[in-house]
Amino acid sequence: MKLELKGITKKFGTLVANDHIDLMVEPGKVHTLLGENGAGKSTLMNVLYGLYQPTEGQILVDGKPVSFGGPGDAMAAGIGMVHQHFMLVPVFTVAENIALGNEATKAGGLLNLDETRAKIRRISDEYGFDVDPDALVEDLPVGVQQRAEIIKALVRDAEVLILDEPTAVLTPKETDELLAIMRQLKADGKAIVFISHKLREVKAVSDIITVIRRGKVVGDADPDAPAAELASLMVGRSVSLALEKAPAQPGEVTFRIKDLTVTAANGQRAVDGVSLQIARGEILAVAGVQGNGQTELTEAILGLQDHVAGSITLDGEELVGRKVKDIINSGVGFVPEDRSVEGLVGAFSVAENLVLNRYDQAPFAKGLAMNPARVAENAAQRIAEFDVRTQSAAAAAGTLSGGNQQKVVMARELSRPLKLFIASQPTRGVDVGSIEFLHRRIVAERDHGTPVMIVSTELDEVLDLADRIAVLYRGRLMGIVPGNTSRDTLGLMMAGMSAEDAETTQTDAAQPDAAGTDSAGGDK
Amino acid sequence: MAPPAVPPSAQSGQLYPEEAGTQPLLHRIMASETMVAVLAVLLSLIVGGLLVALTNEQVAAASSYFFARPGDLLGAAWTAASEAYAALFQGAVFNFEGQTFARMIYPLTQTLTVATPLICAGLGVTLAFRAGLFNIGAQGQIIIGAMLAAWVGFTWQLPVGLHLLLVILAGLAGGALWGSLVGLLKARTGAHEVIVTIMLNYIAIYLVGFLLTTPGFQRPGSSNPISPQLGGTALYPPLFGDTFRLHWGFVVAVLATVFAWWLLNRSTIGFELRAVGANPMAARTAGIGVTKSYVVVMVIAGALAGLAGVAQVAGTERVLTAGVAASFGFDAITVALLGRSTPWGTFIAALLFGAFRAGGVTMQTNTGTSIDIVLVVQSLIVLFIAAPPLVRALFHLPEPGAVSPAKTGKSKSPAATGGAA
Amino acid sequence: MSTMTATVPDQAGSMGTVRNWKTPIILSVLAVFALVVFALGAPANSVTFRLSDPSDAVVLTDLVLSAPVTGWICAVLMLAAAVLSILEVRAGRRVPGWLVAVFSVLFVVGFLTWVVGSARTPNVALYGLLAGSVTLAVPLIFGSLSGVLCERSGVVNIAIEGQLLFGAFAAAVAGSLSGSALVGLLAAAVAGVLVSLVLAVFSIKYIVNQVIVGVVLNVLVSGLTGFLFSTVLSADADTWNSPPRLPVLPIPFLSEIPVIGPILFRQTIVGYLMYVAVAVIYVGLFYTKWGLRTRAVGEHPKAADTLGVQVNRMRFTNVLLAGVVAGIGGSFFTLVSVSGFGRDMTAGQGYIALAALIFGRWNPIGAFFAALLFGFATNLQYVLSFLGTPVPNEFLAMLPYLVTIFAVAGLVGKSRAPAASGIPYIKG
Amino acid sequence: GCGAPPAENTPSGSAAAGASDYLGCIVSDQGGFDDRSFNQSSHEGLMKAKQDLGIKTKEAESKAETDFVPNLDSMIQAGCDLTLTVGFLLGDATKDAAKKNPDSHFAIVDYSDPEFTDNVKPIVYDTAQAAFLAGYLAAGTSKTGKVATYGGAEIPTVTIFMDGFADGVKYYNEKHNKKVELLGWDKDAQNGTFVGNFEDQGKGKTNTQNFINEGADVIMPVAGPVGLGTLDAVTEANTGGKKDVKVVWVDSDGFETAGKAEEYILTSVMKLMGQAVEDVVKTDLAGKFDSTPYVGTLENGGVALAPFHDQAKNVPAELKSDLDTIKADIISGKIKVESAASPK
Ligand SMILES: Nc1ncnc2c1ncn2[C@@H]1O[C@H](COP(=O)(O)OP(=O)(O)OP(=O)(O)O)[C@@H](O)[C@H]1O
Ligand SMILES: Nc1ncnc2c1ncn2[C@@H]1O[C@H](COP(=O)(O)OP(=O)(O)OP(=O)(O)O)[C@@H](O)[C@H]1O
Ligand SMILES: [Mg+2]
Ligand SMILES: [Mg+2]
Repeated sequence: MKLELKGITKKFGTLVANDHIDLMVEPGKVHTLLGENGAGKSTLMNVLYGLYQPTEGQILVDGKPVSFGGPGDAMAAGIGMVHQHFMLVPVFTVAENIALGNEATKAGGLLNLDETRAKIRRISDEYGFDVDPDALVEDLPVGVQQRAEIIKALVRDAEVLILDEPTAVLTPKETDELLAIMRQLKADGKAIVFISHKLREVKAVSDIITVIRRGKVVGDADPDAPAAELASLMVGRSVSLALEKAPAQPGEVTFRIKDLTVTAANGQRAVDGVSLQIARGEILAVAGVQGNGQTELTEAILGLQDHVAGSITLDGEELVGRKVKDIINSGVGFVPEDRSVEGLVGAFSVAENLVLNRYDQAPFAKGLAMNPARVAENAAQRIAEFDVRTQSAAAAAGTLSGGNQQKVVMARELSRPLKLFIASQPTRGVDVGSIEFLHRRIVAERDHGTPVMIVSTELDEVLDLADRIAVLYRGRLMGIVPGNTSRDTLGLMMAGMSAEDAETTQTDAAQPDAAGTDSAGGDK
Repeated sequence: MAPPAVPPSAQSGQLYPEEAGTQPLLHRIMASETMVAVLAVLLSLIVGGLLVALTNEQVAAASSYFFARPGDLLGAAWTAASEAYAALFQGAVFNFEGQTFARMIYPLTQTLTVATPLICAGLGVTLAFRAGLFNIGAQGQIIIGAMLAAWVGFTWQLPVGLHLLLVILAGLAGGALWGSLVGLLKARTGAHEVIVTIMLNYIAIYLVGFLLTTPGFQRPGSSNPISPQLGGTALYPPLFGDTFRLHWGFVVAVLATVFAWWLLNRSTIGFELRAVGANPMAARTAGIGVTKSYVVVMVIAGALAGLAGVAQVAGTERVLTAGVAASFGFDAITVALLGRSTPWGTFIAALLFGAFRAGGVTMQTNTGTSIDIVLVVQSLIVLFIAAPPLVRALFHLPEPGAVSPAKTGKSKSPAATGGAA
Repeated sequence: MSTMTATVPDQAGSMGTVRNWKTPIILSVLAVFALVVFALGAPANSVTFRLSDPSDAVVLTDLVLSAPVTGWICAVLMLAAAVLSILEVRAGRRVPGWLVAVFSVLFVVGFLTWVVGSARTPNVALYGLLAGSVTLAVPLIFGSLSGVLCERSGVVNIAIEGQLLFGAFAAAVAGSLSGSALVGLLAAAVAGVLVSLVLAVFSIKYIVNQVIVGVVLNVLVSGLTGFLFSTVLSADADTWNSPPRLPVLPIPFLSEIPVIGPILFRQTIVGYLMYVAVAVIYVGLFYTKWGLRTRAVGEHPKAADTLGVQVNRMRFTNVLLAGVVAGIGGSFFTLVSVSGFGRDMTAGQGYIALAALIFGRWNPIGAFFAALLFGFATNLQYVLSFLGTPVPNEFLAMLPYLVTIFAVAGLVGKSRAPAASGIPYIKG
Repeated sequence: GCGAPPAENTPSGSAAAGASDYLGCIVSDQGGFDDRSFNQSSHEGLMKAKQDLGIKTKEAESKAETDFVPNLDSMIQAGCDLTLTVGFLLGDATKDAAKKNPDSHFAIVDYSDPEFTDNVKPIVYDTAQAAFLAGYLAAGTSKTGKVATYGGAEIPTVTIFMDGFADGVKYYNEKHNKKVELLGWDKDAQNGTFVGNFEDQGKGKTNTQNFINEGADVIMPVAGPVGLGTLDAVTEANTGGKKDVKVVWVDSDGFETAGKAEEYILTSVMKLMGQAVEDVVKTDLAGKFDSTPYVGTLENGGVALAPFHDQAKNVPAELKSDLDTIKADIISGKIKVESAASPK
């Protein structure tokens, strides 16, 4: 099946997300879309998938113009999509999720899930997915969830498969598996539209690359072109992909975690006997696939977890058992992993968000009374310092773009004297230019003598920032390795191999499945 | 029942202030929120008027010969509706038939009197809303507040000033106690506040019913469930002399509004509870005690409702009965919603409802129009004001700015983000 | 760089603890209470539970229990259950549902025996107590089913009270005018749908906060029916407010089964419809295509949308359907319970239904039993008041409400609503 | 028919024929004028006075206690000659209004207060006397040996019925050496069954079913319209001849006013409020207003037992003559009917 987009324009109010985009997707090819955050990739795909109605333009299937009233029409036309944010109902089983919208029924309108189960098994066998149709989605690791998403498209006989940033949540090994699957699908004659920011993968799997910038197609790129060239095409200027930072000058160790065990809401040990320490002037990066205990680890430090055993000390003082407020006030800066859920109150103004954990302290408050003038003053300074793009300090934080929201959180946490700085996914959803800036701020904080803990699932970021790297797998520490450890070794550790084993076997591809992590503990 | 009932408009600021400036004045007026509010009231009055007309006997009579003399029908309908509303106005704002000036403005003071408990209880509901709690329990909180206040009022003999002060404190404490039960149960066990408040309303009614049959509360020499009258020292003094029922409780209600505004917008407690209401996860991460906030806000909300109870027993009714709360606790919910969960909005909404209530009584006695019509009009107003696009569509008004409806209603509203119940 | 989470929409909900000691604590407290009151404080006499009326076709012998013996047995078993629950939690497991259920039954038996035993006449018609409970629960069950339908599809329904009241009103008026109870029943369903329609249009089309619409609808219906009642219905009650009654349709033989016969098989059409509705909605929700879509739309509307499910249409139809259910429930007031409409005659039952729905964890069967529990507590209060207990009347009257609070706080706690309930779905 | 009376405030239309521009007014309590109870009876009395005497009237229904004072105020503003209020809840409001307006006359049904000024006439009833007769009758006609009563709320105007009823049953037991049992009210403990309001007919029905299940076959609901629920329950129980349950109605003659299930109404304990109200208006119109409380008794006919109507066949002649004797004895004071709630 051949798919053609002609002059697609999509406006949100006054914002032009897609501007006369032309695109041709052919069977047996992997067609990659490349572009920075907010370039309009997902929007284009949502138009193609019938979720959005294009403001202008036409979609042609095998040369015939079609119009999609909704995803139902697109699916009927043979288009399947795996969304950037998974579209799975967490309290449903895999089978229920896959049946949804495409239900087989028995007499009396009763669901016939057996048929769906059979289909799932058939496709699982064909592509080597290992998916239990009767597992609850919320209990599944993200890797498996993603396979369920792919099955969802395949069950509907998709000829064109859209994969919107499918690798963002996968281990390197899982990513490799996915790429293999893509190749197999391609061999079966399916057309694949692939979106990713990870140039390595893009280069590995693409047949065609189209670069989008600010809603417009700026041209095609050769998959064999060097990464730096692709990156500058994306951003429209040359970018330095590496962070320049001086070697660490570790001072005394002020932050210690000893035998930390955190039991999550579902009764599982999310963090299991972790011990580590960070010296002043040093960045420890915690690497691992999402949902391997990083969230619980950082939350336990801040006192957000209820069932914590072991000890966490900062400057010799025990943190376990203390209130969050105490811990914050004792000088712990904390950037949570999901800014819009945990980092910001969307309905609050930017100014209010900038004092979200200091609203009751001088100079912002005296007794019970807050001082709005000081809050506004602080906001003006922080906005200027961190280049937060907002209509005004009084604008609701929820109206800011993701990257700017992130800057607000970082600005809040980095603008007071800290004894420990913890940041999860510090640059998630932030554009390349701002990443540079935020990274420099983090390094500056280190150089100022603060112990820093960075949690990131992005290996690039980990490697850029870390002086030492701790890898978590299923809540356990796989080892702490130097900041210049190879990507492959880290990948193996993230899949559950100890540091020593990983070092020795890093070239061996045939490792046991590493997908079995638990995400339920991580969704806090 | 996930969402806290914070109307999106309560929290978000003006998203597109600059856009207004670029449009012609007339367009701006027609598209403004005030215009929508005015039209919503108008529309509700029209619907209510139609109802009055439709059920009027003269109208029914005239309709039997409609085709012969259609004018009669329309005339009768107009008369029925306009007389009802004239009486409503006369009873709520200004009595142009009054013999003395005092009589002329008497209705307005009545409106303020009725509004007093509505303001206080409405503020309680508003504060709870803002912390993400749907407080249906103002009724029970008023009752318990009134109960304690009345008890202090008729049992103790104390000097002027001190006595009233203690009455007020007792009312605050009673409401706070009843509210805190909700907060504690929610915080400790996660029990849904909607259920708990509904149940506590009933329990409060039976409790006061029981107490009114016991010697401590029952009027001596009477076996009716009614308390002794409160002593003079326990009462709010009249605000404008004995001619009017309006008492200092109204001033207290105004102060309560100022307090609620300050608390919500200028105090650390308000900051905390707004944060908890808008996004409990972020509040927790910022070191704000979410469960503590639930308790705190319910204590304050209950205390405010208790203040409404004080207004009843120490101001308007001067006696405790099982029906002392009338339906103020439930009206308070609508008032808070109409006031968009802001203190001054609640204040104004309470005045409006007070006017309807006060005028409704006059409307009923003067024109025989059932006071229930007031409920209809009130609820329609809230509905229409909550749905500006509907009003605009009905009156062919322009949309404000160039904002598409999809964006204005985008799920970044607190109702969507702060949805942990 | 770009977003990496698989954003699960229920994230905001889970703040729970690992070992939940709440249930064991509550069970232990109640068990000790039972020991002190039901066992140690048991009256010395025996208690008679009558299982059938002397005029019934099948007459069962009375159940005579010794109050102390029963009290002791119940208390000891409850203590055992409490200990078991402690062990379970200590082992890191949840307290199993059956244990709580068994415990509750024991508590009720112990309580009944104690309270009836302490009464002036320690003798009660158990069959009547149960049958009355069901009768009291009927409108609650319909109301909470209406809530289930709405909330499962993502629309909060506070307007149950309004639906019930308008249903009752319409049934009375239409029944009176037509002289047919069935027409009344039909009209009630239509009335329920009308209320639903306003709820749906305002909350789905105009995206007005669903709680606001619900609360206001209740006021609106109360005002409207009250207004019409005083202007039209009372003026000429014979024409407007004397509906015929729905006849009781006993099923031969089955209705003669003692105790459960009258409950299950001696009902009006509304009573039978109630059982049908519970079953159909349960099966529908969990075993049909419609149910799968409904639940998906209530949990993760966007996901459903990407699979071609028309989210808002689904919600719209569900809300309307809920109107049918609640409307029929409303007809119970005027066509079955009593003959004629009275101002605000639903008297807050819609809110109790809301509570039952939450207590029943958004599950039709759960809601059914929650409503029954409420009906039972209410009827027990009536029965106790004339058996002559020393407890003041007002405290007995609090019983159903106290039971509900205890149940919600102790045994249910933080229940999880459908994740998208209350959140409007706006397409991009 | 009293919900929406023709508007009386358009004096331009030719006023009804009548010598007087005397204005008689009435304020209800929350029950409203369609409560099938004392508001309604009082209202009917005033309407009767309007018809018979040609006076003008004005009325105000209260929806909540907060409406009492405004309603009374609007009556005073309207220049009412006599304002009638209904129920104890209006007691304080009436007392204050009377104090402030010494030139207007007031009357209040079912409440009396020593602090009333002498422009207030209380209209009260010693209902226990008539209820005594009903209790005796109920005990005498019960086949199961169990009779029952329940109330709307635990207030004196309700419990006085129940007290009298209880005494009547007791008197029957003493006289005939029987053990007829009364469910729902324990006079000594002053404790019994109440539905908690005067609106919820469903509760009345369920309660009645419970009584029937316990074997009661004569039931007296003292709960205004809630009693209609009792009629429904009794109709259901009696249908098919399974049971033979009867009802004792209260306030008015239920056979005439209840509008259904008349055949099961054994009798009614009547408070003839309409008559009393009309009489008060009449005396006031004649300029002979006095503030001595009117106390309805068996003697002055203010309270009475209604005729048996359809049930007459079920009341043995002996019982009828007993009732006559007892009535005479109560009037003569030979039998003392005492209730804590009796007007003093
Ligand atoms: N529903 C919407 N309403 C308004 N604006 C939107 C909406 N969806 C997307 N946009 C805006 O359109 C632009 C393109 O967004 P889109 O999600 O397509 O970007 P993207 O290229 O997929 O970025 P990323 O790499 O971050 O996924 C952004 O500026 C975004 O804010
Ligand atoms: N609900 C909204 N109301 C007003 N403006 C909005 C809303 N949502 C998004 N915007 C605007 O749309 C633009 C893009 O937002 P979005 O979050 O998609 O940014 P983005 O392109 O992903 O940015 P970044 O690259 O920084 O992550 C921003 O300018 C933002 O202010
Ligand atoms: Mg983005
Ligand atoms: Mg995207």
